[in-house]
Amino acid sequence: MSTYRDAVREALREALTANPRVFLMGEDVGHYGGCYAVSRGLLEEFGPERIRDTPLSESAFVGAGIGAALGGMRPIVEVMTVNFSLLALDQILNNAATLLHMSGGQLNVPLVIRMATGAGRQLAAQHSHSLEGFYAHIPGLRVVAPATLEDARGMLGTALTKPDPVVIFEHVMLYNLEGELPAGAGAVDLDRAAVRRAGRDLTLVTYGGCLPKVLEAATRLAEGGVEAEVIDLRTLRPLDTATVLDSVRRTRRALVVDEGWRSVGLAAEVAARIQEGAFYQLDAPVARLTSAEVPIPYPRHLEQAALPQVPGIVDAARALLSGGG
Amino acid sequence: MSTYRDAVREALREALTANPRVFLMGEDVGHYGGCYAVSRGLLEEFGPERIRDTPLSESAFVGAGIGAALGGMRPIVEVMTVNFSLLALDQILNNAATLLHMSGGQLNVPLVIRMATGAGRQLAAQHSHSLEGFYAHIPGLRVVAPATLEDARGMLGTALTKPDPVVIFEHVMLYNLEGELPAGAGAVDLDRAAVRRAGRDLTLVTYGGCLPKVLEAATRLAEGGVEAEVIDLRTLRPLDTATVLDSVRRTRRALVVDEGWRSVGLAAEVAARIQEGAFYQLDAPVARLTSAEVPIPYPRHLEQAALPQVPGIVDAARALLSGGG
Amino acid sequence: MSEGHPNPHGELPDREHARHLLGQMLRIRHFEEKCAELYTAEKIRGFLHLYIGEEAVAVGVMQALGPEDAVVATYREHGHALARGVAMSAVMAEMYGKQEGCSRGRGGSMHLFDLASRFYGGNAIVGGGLPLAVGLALADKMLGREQVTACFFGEGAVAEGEFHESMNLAALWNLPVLFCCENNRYAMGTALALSESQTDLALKAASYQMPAWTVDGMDVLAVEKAARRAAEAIRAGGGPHFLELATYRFRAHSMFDPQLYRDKAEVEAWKQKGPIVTLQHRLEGAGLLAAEDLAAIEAAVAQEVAAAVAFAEAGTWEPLEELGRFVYREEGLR
Amino acid sequence: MSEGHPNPHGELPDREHARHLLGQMLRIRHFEEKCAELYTAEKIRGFLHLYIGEEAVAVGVMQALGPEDAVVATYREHGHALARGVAMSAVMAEMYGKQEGCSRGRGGSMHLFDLASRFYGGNAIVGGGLPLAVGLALADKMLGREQVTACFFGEGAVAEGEFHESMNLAALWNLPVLFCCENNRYAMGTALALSESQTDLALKAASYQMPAWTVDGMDVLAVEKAARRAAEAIRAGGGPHFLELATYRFRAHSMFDPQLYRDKAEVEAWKQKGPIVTLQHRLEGAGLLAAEDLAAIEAAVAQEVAAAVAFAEAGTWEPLEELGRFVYREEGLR
Ligand SMILES: Cc1ncc(C[n+]2csc(CCOP(=O)(O)OP(=O)(O)O)c2C)c(N)n1
Ligand SMILES: Cc1ncc(C[n+]2csc(CCOP(=O)(O)OP(=O)(O)O)c2C)c(N)n1
Ligand SMILES: [Mg+2]
Ligand SMILES: [Mg+2]
Repeated sequence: MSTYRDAVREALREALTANPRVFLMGEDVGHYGGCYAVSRGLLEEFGPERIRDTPLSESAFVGAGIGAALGGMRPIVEVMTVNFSLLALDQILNNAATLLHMSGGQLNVPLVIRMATGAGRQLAAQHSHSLEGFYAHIPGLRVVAPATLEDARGMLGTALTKPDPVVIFEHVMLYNLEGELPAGAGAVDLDRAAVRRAGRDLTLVTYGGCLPKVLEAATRLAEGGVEAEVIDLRTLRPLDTATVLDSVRRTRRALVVDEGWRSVGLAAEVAARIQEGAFYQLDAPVARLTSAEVPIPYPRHLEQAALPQVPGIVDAARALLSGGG
Repeated sequence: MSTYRDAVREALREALTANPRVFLMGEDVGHYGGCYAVSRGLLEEFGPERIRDTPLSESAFVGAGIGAALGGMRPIVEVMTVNFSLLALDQILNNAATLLHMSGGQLNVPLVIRMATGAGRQLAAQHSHSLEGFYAHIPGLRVVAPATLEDARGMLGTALTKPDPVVIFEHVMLYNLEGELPAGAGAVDLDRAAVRRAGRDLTLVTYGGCLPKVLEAATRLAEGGVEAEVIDLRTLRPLDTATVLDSVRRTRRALVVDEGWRSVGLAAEVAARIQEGAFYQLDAPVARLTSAEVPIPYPRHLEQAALPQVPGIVDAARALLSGGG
Repeated sequence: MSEGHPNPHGELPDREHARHLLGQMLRIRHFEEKCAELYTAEKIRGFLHLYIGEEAVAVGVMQALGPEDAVVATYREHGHALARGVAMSAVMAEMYGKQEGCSRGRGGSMHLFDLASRFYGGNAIVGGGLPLAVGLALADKMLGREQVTACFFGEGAVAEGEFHESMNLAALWNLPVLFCCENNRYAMGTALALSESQTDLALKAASYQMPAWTVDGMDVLAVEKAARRAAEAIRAGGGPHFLELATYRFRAHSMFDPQLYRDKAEVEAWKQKGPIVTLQHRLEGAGLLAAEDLAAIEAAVAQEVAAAVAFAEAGTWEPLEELGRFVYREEGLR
Repeated sequence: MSEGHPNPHGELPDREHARHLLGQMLRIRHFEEKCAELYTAEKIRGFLHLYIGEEAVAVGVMQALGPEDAVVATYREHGHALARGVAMSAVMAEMYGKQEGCSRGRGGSMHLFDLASRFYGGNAIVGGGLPLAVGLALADKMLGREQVTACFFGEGAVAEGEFHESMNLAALWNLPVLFCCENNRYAMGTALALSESQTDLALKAASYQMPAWTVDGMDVLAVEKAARRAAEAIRAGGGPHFLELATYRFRAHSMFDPQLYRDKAEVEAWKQKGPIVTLQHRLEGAGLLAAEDLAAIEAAVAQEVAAAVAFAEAGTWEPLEELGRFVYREEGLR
């Protein structure tokens, strides 16, 4: 048995071993062992040049990652959590995502940025954001959200083969996820959504930290005789619309489950695309289940109430099935 | 005749005159006269304490605006353009939008933030963003986009009556817009979208810098016998969904025109809401016309090609009418 | 520009004030020891950052402030809230997430707020509080109020851009901010020397043309004296001041920290210099603290902590229906 | 920590180098004068920030760099691009937005790029280039290359958090960055004294434990000498260096600026100290520049500018179908 955390660590180790130009930099990735213990042990193995603790300077060290990528290195920058990435967003949008274009194709930025995301640990309003949608809005970035051990293990390596910046979101509630990782588990692509469960009655579209909840909801639905197809988007930019549409055209109903806030969030985009691409096959409007539009509160009962949960997903799915024609 | 720029200046002057706690702060609002000449003359009139030039320190002076609001002042903070606001986004999201909630209702932040937004002046990739959607995603903020002289004149005053942070987006291409401003032009609300043109054949939903283009497109469509209803969202958060749905339920078709990038942008949210609320009245999927998903290029022909334009809007409207049942 | 800190070892405060200081530090210490227990018992959740070892800083600085002044702190702010006068019961209820908490339970450990005592949090973004403090001080200055805003932050925050921008703004505009940098030598696991090219933080601060000096943050009397001196200068229109308070965190960064980055011996050595034990011995040596005095203080603190726990336990959960509140100010309130 | 800048007035360069320096400055001057004209003619659009008056800075610093070194600049970077060796025709075509431009026309005036000469732009976010320079230098250091990254920025950028974070990171990691602060006294309309509490920028920089000194940025020889000294130290492993280059912008901030914030007399006084006229007179006085030498240089420059305009005029517009390119790197390229 290993964990999602182990899978990320193995991917890091493999990348560091395979390519001397790869290095990891970020706050407390070294001596502390990583805020979420992902990089624990790597400092001892690869030394402080390649497992590089940074000062609390999100803008500068993300920008330095961009510069180092321009300079021929293969940096992996860890922004401890997405909450702090706002401090580096200017560098990400105005440099990483834009240099290739502004330079007329001369300067690509082969940079990987990893960040933890999401709520569920009672860390309250400033430490519980799901801002994947912000990043998925930005042309020039690739954005992925591994939700399984295989993807956590395999996406990093693939990201490191891309000539462009890739942002990897690791949901904090997934780090302890357990599973068997096949010995030969290797690269996975960053292009396609995955059908995690086949079904005919409706399509549940989700990603990241919500995937386990959605799968659980699908199981419960199945107990009631409803067969939900579950799609894990995996890649948030570019979105694999084809896989989603393919499913919805069969099931004729779709519910998008997203931990981000509802308004102008990722779920809105998925809903917009589904109705654009499968309007005439839809039996009911595309539904969205997202977090409540509030800063995430500290107490467990309120935090849990603010986030998508299994019973809510089941209810929303049932409501979707009973509506429409 | 006056201009949109004059209207904003008049609104500032009125606010500064009416309430001694109001002050304006930002880069070059004083001695330079404002990057877009909006605040020209105000330094002489109100002095450097109240027309306060700041260093290039977006995070600190926006944060200081939040603190000053907590301390009993009524700050208007100008972030020169939305492009630079990323440097202050942490303060806006993690403090301005969140303090009331984290403090259990104790600390509201009566702050107004103004920023110029949008493309069209050949300022290239780092100076042409339309990031209204980012801000509209954030609970705790109110976000408005005045697109007429009346709204530019009236929204600021209303924003200053709100106990919560309000972000005002002024599109750079609107500053020279001319019109008659009635002498008594006063406060306008921040709650409702406006029907700028009545029509029965389809609904064009837009806001900000695209409004003049959409109105022009509606005129051209009318020449071809198509009566488009034009809705100016005005307030981007909270969205006035009712006005939009009311229109679409009558016209049965909707096209959303938005200068922001398409994926996970404001148009996605509007499309998602329309299909959620008026699915059974729709004769065709909600269509979106947005900027191309590229950093905005410098040369005029490419810049113009990247942005929504009148002919494109007309074509999209016609395509929408010819599709569906 | 270390101006040489005031040497407190010449003077001792009067009996009453001495006991007050000791009592305040003990309140924080015992409150937090109880919090650690309650964390294990899963009564407190999320991140819990203990201030144990650093009590002299908050207690010393607060002596220089009056009720009209303002305080901005970080996620390691229990000590500041208590020393500022936020009721221990309200703080404990907040740790529980109960609606009787000082932030109605919404904030938890990292977001203690109390408008009545002008305690402006409780900020969990490193460096995020500094601009707020600048703004609070700007309001005071513009409104002609002779008030001080004390802003606490760790030495880790000094690397952040917001530190730089805020220091400059405060100095440029001559604002009444007392910047209190709690240099406990580590930012999570990152030692100061791995985070700053210039490790003399007072020198660094002085480069903003701001009076700045280093104080022994384990000596509450030294902290109080330095803070009073700075606050007086600020009130007299002297503009912002910066104190580097040299201190040490005895506990882990948070409850998840295995402390791989420092030796036990280092921690032990600092514990010998602990602020409470030091003051206690000095007072005892000077005959200002009899055994029964200490016992009385300890008993009072124990009772206060117990009462706080009882209050928190008896507290209630905010109803789920209220989830949507406090996103926008409710009408009619201001 | 103003170490006293090298006094150049004792030495003059040899005839050839002297003319090279003068010629480079004249290239920039006449190129930009032409740009101003072309802006009025609406051949160039968007923002246009002229470097006129500041030519000695870019020209002087570039003398210290070899082809292996890297350059990062701002939106006021025509001079840097030209002095670095980016072809004037490619720069002019870029100003026009033609696909023969050095950024294929996509960037325009504010975004000149040229990978071949390691010219990394062309950044229009104030302070935004500094972290990039740090990263380029980090790559050099990790790869064991003895290269220097020169990073230009205005004094206005010093207030930004990114300045602070980048200075610290470079100093902390001992990276080969040459920070070149072009202090032209204004950030748009904001005078330095309205933007910095500490207006001695070299002193400020030194607070990062970085060697830093102020140079007369109107004297190209002084700039060259200081830059050589700094670059040598950097190549020898001395870590980052900071130069404050005292200069002045003769023209408006951009073409939209009515210059309400400064007197004409101030501008005129600075023009007397202009870098070109100063060098020219010194060389003439020393017999290093005959009238026909100057005429020859001027003629060559005029010809180069004319050729650049012709090149740009003859340039082509990128087809609309290509709008979507360069968002992601095309396959097979790297
Ligand atoms: C902007 C930001 N980056 C990273 C973090 C994660 N983090 C929380 S506390 C901390 C260390 C801060 O150290 P310091 O400022 O010295 O304060 P201390 O915890 O030592 O009191 C870090 C890195 C954060 N909260 N905010
Ligand atoms: C982050 C950011 N804020 C504001 C601006 C708008 N702006 C462009 S140039 C400028 C002044 C910069 O002054 P300085 O750094 O001294 O350089 P100079 O123009 O004098 O060469 C400003 C405020 C910007 N481009 N980026
Ligand atoms: Mg610390
Ligand atoms: Mg300048």
